[in-house]
Amino acid sequence: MLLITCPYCQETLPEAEFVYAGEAHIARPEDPSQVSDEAWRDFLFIRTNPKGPHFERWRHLHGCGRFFNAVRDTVSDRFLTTYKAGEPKPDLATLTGEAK
Amino acid sequence: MSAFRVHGKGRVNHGRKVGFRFDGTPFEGLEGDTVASALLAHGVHLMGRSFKYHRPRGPVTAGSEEPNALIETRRGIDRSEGRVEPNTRATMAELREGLEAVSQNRWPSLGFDVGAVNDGFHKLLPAGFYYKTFMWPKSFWDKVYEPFIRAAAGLGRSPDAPDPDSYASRYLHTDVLVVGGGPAGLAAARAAAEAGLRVTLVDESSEIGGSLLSEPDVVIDGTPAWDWLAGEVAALAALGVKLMPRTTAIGYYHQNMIGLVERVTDHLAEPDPALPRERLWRVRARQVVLAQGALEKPLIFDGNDRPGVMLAGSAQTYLNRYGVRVGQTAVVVTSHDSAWSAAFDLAAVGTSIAAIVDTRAELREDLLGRAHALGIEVLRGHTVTGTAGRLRVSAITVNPVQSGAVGAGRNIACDCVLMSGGWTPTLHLFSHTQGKLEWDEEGKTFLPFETREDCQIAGAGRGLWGIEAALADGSAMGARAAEALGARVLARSHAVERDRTGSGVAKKELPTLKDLTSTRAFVDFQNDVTAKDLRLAVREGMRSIEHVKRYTTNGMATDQGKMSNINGLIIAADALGKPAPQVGLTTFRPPYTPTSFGALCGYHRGDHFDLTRKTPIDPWAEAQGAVFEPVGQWRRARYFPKPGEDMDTAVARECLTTRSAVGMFDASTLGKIEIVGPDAAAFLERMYTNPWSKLAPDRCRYGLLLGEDGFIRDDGVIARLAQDRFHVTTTTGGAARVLAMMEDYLQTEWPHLKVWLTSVTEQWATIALNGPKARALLEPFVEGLDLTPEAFPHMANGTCTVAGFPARLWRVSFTGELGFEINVPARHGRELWEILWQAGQAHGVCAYGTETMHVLRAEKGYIIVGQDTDGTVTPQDAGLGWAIGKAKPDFVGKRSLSRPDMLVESRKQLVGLLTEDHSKLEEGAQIVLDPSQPIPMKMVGHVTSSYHSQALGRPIALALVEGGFGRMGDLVHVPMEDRTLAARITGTVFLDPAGDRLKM
Amino acid sequence: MTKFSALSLLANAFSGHRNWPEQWPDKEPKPAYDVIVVGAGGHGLACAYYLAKEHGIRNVAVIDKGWLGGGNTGRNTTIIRSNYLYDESAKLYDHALDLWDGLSQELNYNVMYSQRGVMMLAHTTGDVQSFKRHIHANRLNGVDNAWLTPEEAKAYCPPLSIDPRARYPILGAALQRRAGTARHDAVAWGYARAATKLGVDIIQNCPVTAIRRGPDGAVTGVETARGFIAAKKVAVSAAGHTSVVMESAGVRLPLESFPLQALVSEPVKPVIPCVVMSNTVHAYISQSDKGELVIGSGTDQYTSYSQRGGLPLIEHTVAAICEIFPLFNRMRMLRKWGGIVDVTPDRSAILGKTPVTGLYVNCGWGTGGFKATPGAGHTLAWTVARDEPHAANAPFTLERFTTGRLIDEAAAAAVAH
Amino acid sequence: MTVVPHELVAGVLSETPDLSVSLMPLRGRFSLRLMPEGTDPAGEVLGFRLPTRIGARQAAGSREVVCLGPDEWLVVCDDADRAVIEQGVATLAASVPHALVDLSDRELTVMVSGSRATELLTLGWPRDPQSVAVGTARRTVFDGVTVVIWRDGETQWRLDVWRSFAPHVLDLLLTGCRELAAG
Repeated sequence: MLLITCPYCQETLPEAEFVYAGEAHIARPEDPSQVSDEAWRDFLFIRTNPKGPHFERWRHLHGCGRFFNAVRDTVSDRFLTTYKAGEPKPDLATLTGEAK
Repeated sequence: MSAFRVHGKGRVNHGRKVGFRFDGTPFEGLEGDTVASALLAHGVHLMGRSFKYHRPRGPVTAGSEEPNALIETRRGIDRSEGRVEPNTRATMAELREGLEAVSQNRWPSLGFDVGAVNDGFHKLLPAGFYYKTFMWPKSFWDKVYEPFIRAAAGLGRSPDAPDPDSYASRYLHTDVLVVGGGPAGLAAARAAAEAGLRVTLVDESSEIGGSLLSEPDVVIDGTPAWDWLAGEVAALAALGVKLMPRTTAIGYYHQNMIGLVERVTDHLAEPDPALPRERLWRVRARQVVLAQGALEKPLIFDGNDRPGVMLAGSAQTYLNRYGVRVGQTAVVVTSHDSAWSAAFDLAAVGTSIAAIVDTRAELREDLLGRAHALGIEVLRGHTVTGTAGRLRVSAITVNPVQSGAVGAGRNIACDCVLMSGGWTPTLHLFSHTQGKLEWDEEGKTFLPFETREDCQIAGAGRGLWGIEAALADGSAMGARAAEALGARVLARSHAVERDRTGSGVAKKELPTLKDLTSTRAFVDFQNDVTAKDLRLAVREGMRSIEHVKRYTTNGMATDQGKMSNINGLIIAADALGKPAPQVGLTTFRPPYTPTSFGALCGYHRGDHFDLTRKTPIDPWAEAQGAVFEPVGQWRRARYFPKPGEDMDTAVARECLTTRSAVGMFDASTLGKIEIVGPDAAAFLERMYTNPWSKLAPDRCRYGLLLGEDGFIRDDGVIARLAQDRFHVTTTTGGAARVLAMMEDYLQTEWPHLKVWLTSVTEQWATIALNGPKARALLEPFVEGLDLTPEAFPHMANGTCTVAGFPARLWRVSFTGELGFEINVPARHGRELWEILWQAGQAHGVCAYGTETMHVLRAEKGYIIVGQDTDGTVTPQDAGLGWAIGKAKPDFVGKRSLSRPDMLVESRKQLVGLLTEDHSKLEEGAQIVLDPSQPIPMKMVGHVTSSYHSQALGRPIALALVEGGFGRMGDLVHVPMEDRTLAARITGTVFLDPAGDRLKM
Repeated sequence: MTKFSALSLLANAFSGHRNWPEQWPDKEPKPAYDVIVVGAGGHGLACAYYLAKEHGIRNVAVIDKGWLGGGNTGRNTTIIRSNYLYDESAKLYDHALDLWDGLSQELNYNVMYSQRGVMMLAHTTGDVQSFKRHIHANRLNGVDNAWLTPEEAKAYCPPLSIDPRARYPILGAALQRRAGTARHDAVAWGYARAATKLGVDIIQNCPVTAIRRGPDGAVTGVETARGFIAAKKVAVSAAGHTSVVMESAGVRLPLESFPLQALVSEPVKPVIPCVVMSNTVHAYISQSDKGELVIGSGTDQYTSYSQRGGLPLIEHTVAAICEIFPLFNRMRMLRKWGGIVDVTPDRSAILGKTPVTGLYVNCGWGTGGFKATPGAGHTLAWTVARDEPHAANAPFTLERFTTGRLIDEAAAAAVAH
Repeated sequence: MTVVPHELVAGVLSETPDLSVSLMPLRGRFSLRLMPEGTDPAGEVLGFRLPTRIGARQAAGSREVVCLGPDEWLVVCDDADRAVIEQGVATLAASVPHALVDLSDRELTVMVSGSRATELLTLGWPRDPQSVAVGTARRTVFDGVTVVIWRDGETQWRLDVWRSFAPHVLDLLLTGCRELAAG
């Protein structure tokens, strides 16, 4: 069971209070009717699935209820950081630097 | 009678006798004994049979790593009482009055076991033999060979009665968790506790103390070991340390979460029934100190598995902790100094030590001196080439080795052999953390190197030998853990006298005169894996220890390689001519020792296995004798049988009553979401396919929700209560999914919308009244709302009081009849139901359940999401194109509806089906166009719903059929096992297509 | 190479088993091959075997970052069945089932394919509707699958509890008698031995770091820890690691990798004669020939390559098993382990060509890849050899995620309503 | 396992010297949702400053409020007070976008108190009880069920549980009472 820091509650809490919500920073097209079938497929289905730092979403379901973003190393399952929805993508280099 | 008990010795209570039985024979042991120590006290070594060759076996250890002495333990004589554990380690099973112990994997008896014939054929059954044969004739595998193999396999027998005991679980948060209650663990706990931290100390044994329990002669800070131990344990308790004996750390999970299993009642003769048998602890520790000590390794020589052959350290434990001599005449065989002290201890209580056989040529002077003083013959630079004895070792053959050459052998009579191949750190939990190991070439063992977890390793667990070193290191690691948590503390050291430090060498199988392929030198005792099996695997091309392990099953027995992994690795590396690290170590996987299913289930058994949600009206339905069905986590009344009615007759009556008079239905399980805020309508526009902005505040509308993939996810009636307030209903099973999906879009895609979502599913109890007399029944109770058709037409909603209860009243129908849904605060649900029920008697009211609801809605062609749709159905497929707001630029799933495959003619579309011969179709039955085609047939769809319609006096069905809309009136065929049914494709509305009944 | 048989076993017994040859040689890579298969699991090795045997392409290398069979092949619960709903799935898995039948004889390696039957339990009316739909579809597709009453289910698997008062009572079951299990390691080893006998090279502990493409965009070979190896055709069959390998060729996939756990109990005498699955309570169990209860758990909620997995999932899985088999409450878990499964949006595999010339992919098997091993290898070999899909894998394209023509078995299983 | 009363009636369900579990009478309960800028005007209407730290509580007379999320508050009051609050918040109207939803019937409240109360909660609560200070509350999970746990004193706890989940939660709590009593 992972330990996850909720950026809204400012507390580090057991995974049992959270649900995973897939890869982060995949924005829904402003006007879907204007995008090609391929672009729509990418939005719906194509995922990075990296071995290493992964930008992903979690929701503090049994808590403040907010969706938020996280960077987690999928090899160690360690969180490098978590941040509020809407905040910019943190820079990986500095993060992994910090992680060392 | 217990000839091998040494009076006054050990930590057992010589004043308290405990009766138990082994294979039906009564025995007496002492309080504090294990089954193994109690049997050994009676001179009984033979306790089990090995897996493959059924060789007679006795305990080789005194701990949880025991591979041989596995027994079935029972509470009560009879298996049918349900308290039966197969494969219990006799070396860990604490004695309790009346314990029944039964040997396993033998027939007819432990002494004479027919299965032992395998041993005679061992040359035919090398590692992996089954991959090479049993292939001809083909049909024999299922019928002959496999049944034979399966019958031979397995050790104990599964319990055959339900388990009457209960199990428990807890969460525990602690600053420092110390695993292992030996000297290192005690010192670590002391240091951390003195730093003022929350400390928990666990040990798998019945007593805290670890190796100290077997070392009474050691003196610590001038105090005898056991007195010091008692004082230390008291001090820890006083410092508030949580001391947990009988507790095994089974696994080390992410971020310092450790699983513990506490054995609560197995050692008690008559436990309090309110106590759980075992308790699972899910511990989250800020720092972990692993002080699990080290495991002694067997030496690998021909016949090293005979009962009476055991680890020297274990013999020492049986003597010093349990007061039991493991034999009359012992030969000690070792490559490590530690075994010498076992010899000296046993000699001191009158066991004659026939010889100390050391593989090493160079030996410590002090040891030689002590042996000489005790008159013990020492054979240095010797090997062992065989043992004799059938059910117990009776002699051992030792030979000198000069410059690699094995000299002539000599037999020494004995009734026990104490062996030691040195020690290897217990790395299991460390390796669960995926920590890196480093190979210590000199010690021929792996040592912990580094881990990502916040974890320290102390004492023998990192290769430090001796109690003084363990105490000092434990204290230092406890202090390090404390410092990591920002606490200050000084590590202390202790002066230890008569400490038994020592060193040794690690060996592959011992040299012998026989050629290696004919010796039976066991590496994995339980699985009967010998050194030659390992070499065969390498010869056959197995290059990694992972392959060797899987091919030979070395290390896969119930001790999970505690006895065999390192020896196996050393031999495989030798066979490959590679350094051990390049051959690799099979990773240790949780749990550390086998863990009962019950402990893992904890409270989640029987009724508590999963939630059962019930509505406020459920107790009434139960009192009425309703038959229920689970829907998601809810239980719903399925039908209300009157005496003598089965489902069909009850449902027929409920349908008829509802269509002709009025029916009451508990719709409280429907998901309800209150959507409030200035942008409420705008939000619904984006989520649902339908338009919402223009919906009047006193109206309802059917809402259809798609996934972004364009397929139907959910539906339900949505009432607009005010300009900025909607009351949304969802399917019973979909409530949580739908709310989560809405929150996702609101929070992450459209955060600028000023609207909030709240689940009110359980705020409201919902009673649906359906039928021509619904208004007549309801009207007298309603205040504040005019129910006349003009004032309150179909799809109207309003607030009022019903029988004095505040209510949200809707005029909606899922039956095609005049219908009302009354939402009242949950606390009033049952009272209102009973009021209406009473009043309804005059109108011939009935209560109906989900089954009747399904029939009535099917007669109207109303779909049920999840039954008539299956996650691959678009609105158009379901004939719900009308529910799509044509003018809307976008809504969830809209874009996917224009993907190529969504537009093809041949999509499956929802239609009605009427069988030609009026027989009822089976739900799920497949539809074909040409019934005479051969198998595999081309299927064009399937029946999604099928019922007998009381209203139409015939069966009706809904089906998804390829291009169904274009096949109206066509005949299709439904091939069943016995016959093929013909059915005609129709529209989906079977009753009152004009909807007049709704408008009454 | 010695033919395996009772006779050869006997003969070698006399020579103390001193003369058994290597079952497969551990090769150093040649500079170039006709085909490179990335991933020496059951699927990859089977592909190489069928390339050599049925398409005469013997200049083939199977390259793995670790030891052969060390991935999901050696970490799964060995369930084999083909009673899938959609024609596409049923055809592919039944194609595999036909190959399983007689595989031991074909490979001269006893893979212990045991047709003990797979029984799937129905606990809700939704389950019943869904299972009936499967059974009817299977019957018309010529796939065996039969409906059992609770009593019949218990008769087939005696330790099962059919107590109607249970939280999830058993309302019936679907039984595929032809289905069963096989010895997972033996499948990898058998294919390896048979493939190398036909000239295939198996190169272990040689991570593929990138797939190389020429100016024309077509595949030219792979970069590995031991340098570049040329090949005009590369087939990637790397399960959980597929995304990472394919990324290097510029191909992004609809895949996510999740940790899957499984566990075994201590060995006991035969008690469960078949495979029992319950999707509703998430319990999957059979008994190995060694006597261990082999139990499949679920995947953790988050993507991961850690192969670690948490305790809560194990707790739930074991609780689910004991809900169906209360007798096992006092049995003990012996060991649990984790694998990495790659999952597609419709939970069906991707097996065929890619937008890149000469690059083929076999992935997305989720938790069910073992049962497909011979079929996946066979159709992948066909596709690579002829540069066109076999009838059985034709629908399992990458394009379906653009057109929307998904093969969504899970969605088709009825959901609560 | 324990049989939980089918009809959930307020009252003591288990009591020993060091542990008692009881079902509380229903109280008024609202979910209040607001943009940050709305907190002050809303606070005025309700009679206390709305706390903005998640988990923080405020009380005025019989009214209590806890901040459950960045834009979410739970207001508890006497039954009689419900109408007053609804009317009050209604006056905020358009100037302050907000949502007030009556949940008085959605949840039941279980009181757990006594020297072993905290220990009892560890049967199903993954969180460290120490992380919830006296006088605060959290929405969290207990035995898989969403609950709001209020810490009223060192050994005084309240659990708000959705109506249909209450029997499951009570079942575990009462089983735990028997287990703890046995030692």
